[in-house]
Amino acid sequence: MSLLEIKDLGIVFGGLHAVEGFNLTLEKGELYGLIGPNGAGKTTVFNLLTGVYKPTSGEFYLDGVKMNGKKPVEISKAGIARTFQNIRLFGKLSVLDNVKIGLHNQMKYGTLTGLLRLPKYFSTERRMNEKAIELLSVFELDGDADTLASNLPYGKQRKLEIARAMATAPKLLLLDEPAAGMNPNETNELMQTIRLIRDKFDLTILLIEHDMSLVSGICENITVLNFGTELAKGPTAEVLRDPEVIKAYLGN
Amino acid sequence: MAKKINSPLEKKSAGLRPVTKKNLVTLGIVTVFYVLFQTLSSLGVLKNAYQSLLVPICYSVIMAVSLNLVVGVLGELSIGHAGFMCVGAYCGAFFSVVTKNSFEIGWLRFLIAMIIGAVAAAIAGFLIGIPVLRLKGDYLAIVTLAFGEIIKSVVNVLYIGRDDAGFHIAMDSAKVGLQEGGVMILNGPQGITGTPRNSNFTVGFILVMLTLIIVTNLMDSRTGRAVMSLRDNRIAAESIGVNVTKYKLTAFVISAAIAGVAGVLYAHNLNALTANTNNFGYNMSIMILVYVVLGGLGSIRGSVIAAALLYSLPEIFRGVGQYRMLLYAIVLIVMMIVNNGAFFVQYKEKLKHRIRGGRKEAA
Amino acid sequence: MKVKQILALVLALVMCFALASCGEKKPTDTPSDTPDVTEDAPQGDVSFEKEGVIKLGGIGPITGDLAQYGVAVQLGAELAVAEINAAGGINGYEVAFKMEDDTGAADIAVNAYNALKDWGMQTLVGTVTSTPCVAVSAEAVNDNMLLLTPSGSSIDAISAGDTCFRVCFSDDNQGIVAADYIADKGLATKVGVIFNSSDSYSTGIKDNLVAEAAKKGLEIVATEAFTNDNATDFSAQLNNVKDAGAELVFLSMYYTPASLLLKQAKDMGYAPIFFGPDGMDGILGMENFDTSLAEGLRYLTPFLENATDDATVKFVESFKAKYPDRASYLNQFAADAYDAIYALKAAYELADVTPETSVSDAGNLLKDALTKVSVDGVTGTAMVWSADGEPQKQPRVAIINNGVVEAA
Amino acid sequence: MKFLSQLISGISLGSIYALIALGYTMVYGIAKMLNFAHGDVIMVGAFVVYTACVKGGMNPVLGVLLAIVFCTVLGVCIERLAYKPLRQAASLAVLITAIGVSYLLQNLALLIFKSDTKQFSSVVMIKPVTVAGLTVSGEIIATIIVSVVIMVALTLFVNKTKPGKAMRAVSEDKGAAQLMGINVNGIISLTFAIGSALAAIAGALMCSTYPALSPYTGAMPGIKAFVAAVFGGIGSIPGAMVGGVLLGVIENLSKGYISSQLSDAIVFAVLILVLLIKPTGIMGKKMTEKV
Repeated sequence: MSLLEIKDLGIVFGGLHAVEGFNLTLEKGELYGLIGPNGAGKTTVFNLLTGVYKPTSGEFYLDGVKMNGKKPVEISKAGIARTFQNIRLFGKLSVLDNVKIGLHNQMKYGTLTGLLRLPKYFSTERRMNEKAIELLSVFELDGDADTLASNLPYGKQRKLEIARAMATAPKLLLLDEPAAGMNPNETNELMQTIRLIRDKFDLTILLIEHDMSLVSGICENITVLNFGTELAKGPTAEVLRDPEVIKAYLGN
Repeated sequence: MAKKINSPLEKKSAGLRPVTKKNLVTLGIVTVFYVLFQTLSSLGVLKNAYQSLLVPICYSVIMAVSLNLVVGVLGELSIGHAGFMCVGAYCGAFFSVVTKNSFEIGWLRFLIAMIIGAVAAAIAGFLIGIPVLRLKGDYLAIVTLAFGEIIKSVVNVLYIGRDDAGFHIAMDSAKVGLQEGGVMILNGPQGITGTPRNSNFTVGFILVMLTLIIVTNLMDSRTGRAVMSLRDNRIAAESIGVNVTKYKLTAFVISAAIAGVAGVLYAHNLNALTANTNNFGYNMSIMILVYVVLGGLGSIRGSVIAAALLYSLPEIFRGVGQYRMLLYAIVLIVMMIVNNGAFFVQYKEKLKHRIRGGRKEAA
Repeated sequence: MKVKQILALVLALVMCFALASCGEKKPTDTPSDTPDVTEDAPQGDVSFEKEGVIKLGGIGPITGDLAQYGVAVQLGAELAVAEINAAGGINGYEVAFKMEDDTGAADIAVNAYNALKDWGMQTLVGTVTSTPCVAVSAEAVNDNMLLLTPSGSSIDAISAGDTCFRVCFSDDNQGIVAADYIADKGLATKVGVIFNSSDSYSTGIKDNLVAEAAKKGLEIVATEAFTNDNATDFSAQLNNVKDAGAELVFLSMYYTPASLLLKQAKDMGYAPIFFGPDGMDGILGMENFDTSLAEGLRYLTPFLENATDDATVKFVESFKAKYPDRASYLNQFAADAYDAIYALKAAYELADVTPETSVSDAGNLLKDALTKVSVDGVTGTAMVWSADGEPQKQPRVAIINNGVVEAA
Repeated sequence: MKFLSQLISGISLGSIYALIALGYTMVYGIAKMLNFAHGDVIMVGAFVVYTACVKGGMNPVLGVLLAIVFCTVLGVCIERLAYKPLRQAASLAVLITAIGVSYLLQNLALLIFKSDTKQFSSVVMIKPVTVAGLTVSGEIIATIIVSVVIMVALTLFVNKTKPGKAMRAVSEDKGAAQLMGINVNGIISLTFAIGSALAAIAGALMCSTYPALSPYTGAMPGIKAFVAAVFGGIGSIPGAMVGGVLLGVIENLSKGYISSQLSDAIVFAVLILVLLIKPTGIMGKKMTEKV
């Protein structure tokens, strides 16, 4: 069974078909790219997959379970995590706390346990800290654990978002322009990290990216979106040579 | 490369974490304040005027800290917080007045009154929270204001009396229909009279400490982090599986319950309990908001200090007579501008840099 | 942290300023918006027989939306104190009166009470409004201090203990007297009532009026309420009482909302008999008041500005002389306070209380003395007090004719 | 018959709320702040008219003009001294400062004009109109006309004129407006000037209809108008009008037909219901957050 199966997914905003007839099947462990010019509907696809928007047509399945129509929280619990194009960290909280909130549904104790500082509070908090530091060290952020998230430099913020998403123990990770604003060196490093987490945590990754070097560097297959519909699909190198795709990117 | 020895985790397990340390300092400040004034008061050197401020300061601090939980920690503007105080005050006072003669142990009765006040306010918070928390920003604020005013209006038309046949409730004093020898307990706008004077500075101090411990423990727990994540970025919080309604409601209800306790403290500090704009209406709600904002959103210590100082200011200003409230207004404006104004913020940053720079050079 | 340090610093500075200005003030100085008359009060010119000052405290709203009533009380009390000092004081001692602001709130009133205790108050003239009085009377009874409220009229205002007295009528007294008067004079059989449901004074009078009306065979055809937050438009209430066919509308409220209500009634072309409690007194004194609005208004009052008895004439004259631009405060609140001070003078003289007498002893002496004195004041002649603190005097009914208050 | 007369007095009360709410909503729309001192500027306006006309014997029209000038200057001064230093600060900080300004104005007025209530003399010279036994006072007619005129004028101003368009730009995005060469500070001052001028007119008309004037006269109508502005959708000019009138009508009808004691509670309950059904008020724009 495929990990993710999207069938004819679409959404209409006031008459505008932002995404229409989107189909995609992802196998476990795949690293898949979603590209397209600005406004092509890439982020909208992410919003549909994470329940921010309700699709007006079509459906999608995670591990065979129908997901469309579910709320973001349920989708997160089912195993889809994401990052955001315009970084959305918990700015007034520390880096460590950001990741610990990611662990919200992984390690639990009740409000009363927390208020009364019952033994379970201390044991769970200790496990949370260990797990969070472990995740942070993957992204070399463990040294910044006590820094406020909003005080981190841009590149680290992007990494922290991925670390936070990883904390929810997802099956499918959606990365929205993870390399935006990074220099080539940083991008290269990020590529390594993405591969690393895919292998280490047994992940399936769907990513949106404008940086073609990153896309062609790590994605096995890609889909090109244009005006909300699929323009091309297939192995990365082939698709990028497609004249239609080039036209869409460069204009006439 | 070898792993760094000083990993943050190890550093944490070694000493107190900064959060814990900060909270302990706050508790310490409150304790010192308590010991100081309690000593002065038992020595008889504390002026009556200051003595009578001690309990009001306690409930103002409790109100400010509990509102900070909603405004600073949850990040939703509420201007109806006095409504919860009102619910707690009336329920607690009602219980105390009813059981005044039948309940022998004063402190136990007071404790039960506290619990009743807290539970009643929590229920009110829950009922109000469900619809209110669906809204955002100023709209949420106006609905909290509306609820506060509704609570106040309803309390003012409620008449409850007791006679041999039991309790009688009516919306009109003429319709209570008490038998001979019956007593009005809640008498519409005349409120509840004769609440036992159980509140004192020690009780107030214990409640302030409890409030601080509850709120700081909450903030440094899974629930508190979830609440703060909603404040910082609701969409991201949802995307990692934080249940928005549940945690908003949790924060709101806890805050309401604490406000209810403050209400009980208030009610048992005065012989006369009535609900008007200045004690349980929007004026009070706004006053508490002033404490919170001036103390710093999300800063618990700030709320404590601001509430204590601002409550005392008009009393301290009694010396200037008719200019009392005018001076208060000016101080309020000046403090807001000094604390938040662009010019002063820049100046403070510069000062900070200079001090740090100096330190580095010295080192 | 920096922010808070600066905050603390500013506050500390402010406190220093406040405390400093505190120190500069003479103890006899009054803190409110009175003209500087206390400055040329006779302390300097008149020498008193004995050393020492009898300190009387006052509590009432000096700021806030009830301030006009508090200030009237303050002016009346200060006038009496100035007169007494000019005539050699009480028992040969100078009298000082200090008014503290309670903004009309019970908790602030208790703070004010304690501030006055620090000042050395021996007897309390206050509080002005009922709810704070309930709270403060509990404190006063605790200290066994004599409390004489000029205008706190609710039953509970002086029920806390035997050291609490009042000058004005009680709420039930007024409600009953009003109903009796309406029934006995045959003014009307169908009565409508409009009252302030967020105010204990208004509600108390209304409750007693309604109860007494039933006994007297008056029909209460409508009871309409308003609240402090909603005291601008009364047309809905007026429409309702009009529809119910009320021949007489009892306005259980103070004069400020009444002035608006009367205007709206006139605009509607509705002209029943209007009747009010003593809170109505002062309506003609309102600055720029269109007296035609109140034509025919009847109300209970202990005080008639143009009564011809000597006490009133003297009071009105000296009030106008002392406060030339404050005529709008010359009403029953000021008169009650004026009488309160003279009643205390009588009690102090009878019990021979001196500044050295402790608060509690003074309380014991004065509470006995007050039940023995008889005071000819501006709010009643031969006023006497019963041990429960109620004054024995009959309300008078006044009517406004051609813009002038007359006894009805 | 009774219903009609209740309705008319509701509309009259509502049009006062609307007039105040217009000022509120105007300032909120541009400066994004709840100017809690707005009600007190109204009180100041009324006192200026009172002093000029009743004490000074000035012609009512001149008196109102004087009040407009005075309040405009006052509004701009308040903005410059108290709010401008906080332009970069959190909106709550400005809100609290506005509360401080509100206390300041009340207590200044208390010192200058004393605490006793003054009866205001109407500045409206329109005679009452009687139709089918119902009398409508000149003040009510004037208030309704003035509110509608101001609403239309403001709408036209904001949509058609250059400064109006600049205001809308500032309201959308201060930073972008600045980059487009708009003098953001000037526009915000202009907004306060207009809002305060409206407050002066509202003060004169309110006190003509409900002629009791004290330093606290503006506080409660200010809060009510704030509620009205939110009711109608804060930031929307027609919304303020609709919200104000509806608030007045609901208030009066619930006083007339349900319970005069609980009318406040009823008004607020209706408000809550409306906001739950339409979370941004009757005519408010839907807020969407881009993800």
